[in-house]
Amino acid sequence: MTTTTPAVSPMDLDEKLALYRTQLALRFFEQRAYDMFLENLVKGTSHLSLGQEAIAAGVAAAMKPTDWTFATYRGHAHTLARGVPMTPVLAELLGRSNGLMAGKGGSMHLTSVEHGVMGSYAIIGAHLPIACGAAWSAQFRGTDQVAVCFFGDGSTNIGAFHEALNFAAIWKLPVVFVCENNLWMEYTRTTEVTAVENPAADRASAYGLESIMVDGNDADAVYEVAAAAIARARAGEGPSMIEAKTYRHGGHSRADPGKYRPDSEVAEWLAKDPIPRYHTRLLELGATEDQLVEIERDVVREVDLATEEAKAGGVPGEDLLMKDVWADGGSSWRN
Amino acid sequence: MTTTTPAVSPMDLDEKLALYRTQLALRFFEQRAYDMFLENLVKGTSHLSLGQEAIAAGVAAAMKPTDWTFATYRGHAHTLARGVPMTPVLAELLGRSNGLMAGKGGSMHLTSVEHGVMGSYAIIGAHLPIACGAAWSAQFRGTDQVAVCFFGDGSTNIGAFHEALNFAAIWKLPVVFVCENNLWMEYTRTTEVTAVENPAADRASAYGLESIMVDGNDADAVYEVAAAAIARARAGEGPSMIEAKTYRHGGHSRADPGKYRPDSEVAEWLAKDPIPRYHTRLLELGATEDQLVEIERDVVREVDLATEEAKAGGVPGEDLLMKDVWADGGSSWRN
Amino acid sequence: MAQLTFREAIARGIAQEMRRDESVVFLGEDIGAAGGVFKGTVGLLEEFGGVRVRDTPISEQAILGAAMGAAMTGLKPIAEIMFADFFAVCWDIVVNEIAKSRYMTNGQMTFPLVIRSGNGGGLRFGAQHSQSVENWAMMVPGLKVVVPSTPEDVIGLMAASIRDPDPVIFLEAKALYSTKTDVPDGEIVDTLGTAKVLRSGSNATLVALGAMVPKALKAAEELAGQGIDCTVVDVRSLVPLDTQTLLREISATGRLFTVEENPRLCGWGGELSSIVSEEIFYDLDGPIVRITTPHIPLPAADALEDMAIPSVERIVTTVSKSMNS
Amino acid sequence: MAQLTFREAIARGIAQEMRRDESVVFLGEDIGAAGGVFKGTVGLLEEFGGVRVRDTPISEQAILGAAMGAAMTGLKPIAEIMFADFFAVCWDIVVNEIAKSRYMTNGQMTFPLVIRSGNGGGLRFGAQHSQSVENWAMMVPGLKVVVPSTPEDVIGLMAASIRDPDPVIFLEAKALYSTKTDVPDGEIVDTLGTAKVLRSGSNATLVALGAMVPKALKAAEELAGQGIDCTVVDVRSLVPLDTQTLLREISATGRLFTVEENPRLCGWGGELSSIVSEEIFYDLDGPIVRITTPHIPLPAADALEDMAIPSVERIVTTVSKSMNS
Ligand SMILES: Cc1ncc(C[n+]2csc(CCOP(=O)(O)OP(=O)(O)O)c2C)c(N)n1
Ligand SMILES: Cc1ncc(C[n+]2csc(CCOP(=O)(O)OP(=O)(O)O)c2C)c(N)n1
Ligand SMILES: [Mg+2]
Ligand SMILES: [Mg+2]
Repeated sequence: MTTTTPAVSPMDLDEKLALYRTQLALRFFEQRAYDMFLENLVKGTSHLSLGQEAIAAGVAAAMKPTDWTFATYRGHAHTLARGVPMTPVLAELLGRSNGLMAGKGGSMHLTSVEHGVMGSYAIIGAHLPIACGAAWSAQFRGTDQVAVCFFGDGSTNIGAFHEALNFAAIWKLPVVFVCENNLWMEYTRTTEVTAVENPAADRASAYGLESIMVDGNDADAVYEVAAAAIARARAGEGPSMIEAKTYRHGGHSRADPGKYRPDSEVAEWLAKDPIPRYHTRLLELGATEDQLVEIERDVVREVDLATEEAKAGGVPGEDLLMKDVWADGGSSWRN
Repeated sequence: MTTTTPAVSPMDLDEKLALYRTQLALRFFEQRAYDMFLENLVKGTSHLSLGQEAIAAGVAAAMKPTDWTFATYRGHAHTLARGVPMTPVLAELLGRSNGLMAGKGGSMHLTSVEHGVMGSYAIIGAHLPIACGAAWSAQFRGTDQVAVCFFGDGSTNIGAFHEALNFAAIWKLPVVFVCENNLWMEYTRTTEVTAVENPAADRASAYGLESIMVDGNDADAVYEVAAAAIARARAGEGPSMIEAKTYRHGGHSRADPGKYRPDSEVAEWLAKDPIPRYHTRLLELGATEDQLVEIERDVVREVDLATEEAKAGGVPGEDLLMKDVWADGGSSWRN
Repeated sequence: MAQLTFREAIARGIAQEMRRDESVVFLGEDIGAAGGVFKGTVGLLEEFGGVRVRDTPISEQAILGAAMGAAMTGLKPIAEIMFADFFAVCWDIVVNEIAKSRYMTNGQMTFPLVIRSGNGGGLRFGAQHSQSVENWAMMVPGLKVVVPSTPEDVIGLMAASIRDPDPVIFLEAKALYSTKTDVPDGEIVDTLGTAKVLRSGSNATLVALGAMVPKALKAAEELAGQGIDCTVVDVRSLVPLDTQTLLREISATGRLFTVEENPRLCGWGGELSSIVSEEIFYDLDGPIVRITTPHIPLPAADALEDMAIPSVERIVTTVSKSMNS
Repeated sequence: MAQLTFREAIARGIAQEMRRDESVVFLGEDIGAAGGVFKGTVGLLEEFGGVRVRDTPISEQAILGAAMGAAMTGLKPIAEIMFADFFAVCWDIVVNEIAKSRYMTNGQMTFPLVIRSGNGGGLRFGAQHSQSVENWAMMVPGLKVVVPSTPEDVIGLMAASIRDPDPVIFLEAKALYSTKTDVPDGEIVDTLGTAKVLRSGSNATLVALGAMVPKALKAAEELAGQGIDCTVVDVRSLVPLDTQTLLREISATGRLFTVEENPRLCGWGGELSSIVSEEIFYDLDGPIVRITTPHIPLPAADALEDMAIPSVERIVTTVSKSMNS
């Protein structure tokens, strides 16, 4: 396990408080989304990142507003962490016309170009090469933008992973790949179907990359490796691949109780929950209980408000159905 | 560069003479095929292995008749090396009804199930997972068959390569992957678009495999690493990946003069031509000039005969056109 | 007789054939211990063990490549592609390798394999997990394409597909997984390439597939109330296509309406329409009308998805409008 | 005016647009120094340099993923997929990602990109390098599909495709690469979604695409000799489909014959047939007949390939037989 020395200055307490707030926001938002699923308000499927918040939050903290995020179907956290407001995200899960994509994308495809969230992709592996394309465009146009691409441990065995990593390396693209290794695919343990122990890090050398592993339940540690990798990318030094070890507290998707996992494993990881851990650290660093309670209250208020606003959204109609297949705004395939 | 100690006994002189004969047969056959292309008798495309014969010949010598070969569009050599007679192969290139597949496959798809040649595949990468499937079947049925899968250096950057290697490793399949690194894709140098120097060997560790490199212009060396890898596969010890360095004397396909390659590089590799080299070695080992000349004459006779027989083949007719889309022998899509 | 859901019928069909034939093996993602993401394969690992029922990595090309290589060397693999949309990541193995290799080798190889997959919409999964891809497969010479619409058909057509020596794409309408009907006990084996006439009428013929079949039946009932008497045919198998039954039933009424879940362009209904207007043109009494999902990606929101996929109401309105014009 | 081959027209069309718009970039395998395996891109690297014209590894998913990511962030990429058969290895990026993302994001993203590819048979390349895949693309909502049949159309439609804000699949018939015609000097820009009436007749309308267009024209000449006077329409663009022109021309003669290089099932001709028999049924005077490659993989041998792909002779025989029956 190699870790690189970050070329970045560490966060000050205010920044860390903000990072705490982000993690809490992701947590509370998804807990609410889960409750609303139980009330049958969230339709279709959804995939929660409960337990994995430190990664989305830590990486986002290291990004500039002009940088790009490429997320997966498990993308609520990555979307919110970039500053996308809660209301349209929640409304999208409810299938309302005030949703982030007016209900047309759903939970698995959250996108907010305005915030640099360049899509959430639900076919394993596809967005890795797509992130390369955005990075190529930044390189070509000479901007300093960096593309950050999140994916899971199980996604390292699909062909597109391999093509994208090689491609990014040879073109020295400003892209940072972040593997969130939560040990499980859907219901299968990734090590059971993967030839190496660390599915991303142990393969970095196949692309001439350094092997970078980080504790994905420590937002500061994530921030540091991400900031270093992003700085390298911005400086024209090419791609990095980070493997962040973590765990999802719940099942794979909304309907999955996750019972295939040993109780002891779940317990072990619940004990490593990134949020209480960060809470403790902040107190050690001199934050006050009051400060933290206030943040918590503030987040709850935000989630409550989003809930109300999302629920108030209308049902999308036929105008939306037939809109925006094409750039002319319409859907006609004929002249 | 790691080479493994072969668990196999070295070849005696007779076996080496046979290996020489195979290399010569591949060489003369393809030279004839090229002549016939110039005469406009070979239609469509074809891809010659001139200069690479030591690999096909050396690996085939290490295989049992019941083992399986999976080849590429550059598969004349691999097909003939398994004992498929020249006439049907040449007739296939001519598009005649006495062709190996009655003209329906062509140069890029040589197949002779009877000889364990389980197809030649013209879409880069596809046959790697397919070879895994044959190996799985051998494992499942408890036979000792091994699947050997050839591919080029440029083919290591496609997704299917990655999926197949991981799959073979986790299921411990009896499959041997042989990368013929002839330095070039079609007209692009592989190292220019590949993140590592040795496109197969440097990636072996990503699949928990040993890195094996061999001089692909030395049939004995190829034989030895192949025999060792095949023995491991047969013993249930799982897959191997061999990278054999070599060079194609001609262009990528029949119409390509290969002018993009520096003269010095071509000259360097012509000097390493596996056939004169093996010729010298045999003399050193006590073979006589007469023996070698006789082998050469014999091969020429075989090629001449195949030429006559292939040319004598008929033009395939509509019965063949509409045959064998389905297992019932027909092509009807309707009842 | 037992009540069986569509999803339970999958496992029963596979189990029936795995019991019968040792060379039938099954591979895919999360099909073993988890019993499949749609719970269509529950109990198979337990009964047949981890050697015959094998979980794979997320490597669809490897899954289908393995199935193909195994099929050409004597096994009869069943491979699962979890959602039919994912065919796109392994399409080469399907269309360029599996479909063509028998022909290219002049019959030297045979590919007795089944690729089963959850197909189509209705579950609000959005554009990448809801599309209906039957026509992707129908378009490719060398593939058989089977789409059952009832639990009993699932078993019988699954058995027929597994026993068939050719590669079969077996598409399971996700919208039907929870439907439940009585299914006879004992072995069920059906025949590929046979359409089923589910209802006989004299005014128009509705031809439907998969999840559209129950909707077409319901629509026919409503149309009967309006005095429009419809034949309903369940295609069941796109390749081989039972043109005998289809042309006979269409000739008989003189009017054809197709009900297709797929987006419009190049759907099976277009193919059927072209066969009809080539072969029984003079039997037609009026336009051939296709009722399809519009030519758009499927939206995720429940309200939008319901508007997109043909509904009973849309079928009724379209047919009655066209019959009365 | 200059004589130009189809393959030269490719490079001229691309160069015309790269000169005009700095954001047009071009990537693919062997497109740079080698000038493309079909020599369709000769001179582009020299003129535009290695930053805008870039050779890639054999990684089709990476090629199209890169094109997509670049398009969504402001570039206008042209990507080459060397042979259209290879779409199968990167089909997910095309159908699930590029085609759907604008819709799924409710219009937040735009994908001004062109994927060009050598399509179809005639060169004896065998089943994995010869298929005609226009219908694979036509079937997918969100893709435009363009198939030129002359050097001039190559330039004009290439320009229109590059300027179009939507993703365009641009299919170049390999069989036409060597054809040569006069082409006007100066900028040529055509319009997507416009079919061309190449010949006006009164008895029947032949509708053809790509490499089938010159064959349909030749056949029409021969048929004229037999007293059958045919209209010939070059579709040119499958999506958008110029149904105005097509329906008008088919109505006018009352008879439709499609000439399709693709294997039969679910071809564009089936779609067109279904549109015709839905919308102008009462204008038809007889069966709609489709002339296609049989529903088989393409064989390699010259004799077999010539039998498989529609020939002038087969077009003539089919039309005259049907018109005289
Ligand atoms: C190509 C493809 N195959 C299969 C799936 C179904 N699928 C969705 S998520 C998932 C597991 C992914 O595991 P991992 O990459 O570890 O991500 P995680 O869900 O743990 O975040 C699978 C198999 C898919 N979406 N795409
Ligand atoms: C998926 C796919 N992409 C591109 C091609 C076109 N192509 C055929 S051979 C070749 C070069 C292959 O290079 P390498 O793997 O080194 O094999 P070699 O030809 O040198 O034996 C390419 C790009 C193809 N057949 N399939
Ligand atoms: Mg995971
Ligand atoms: Mg090579």
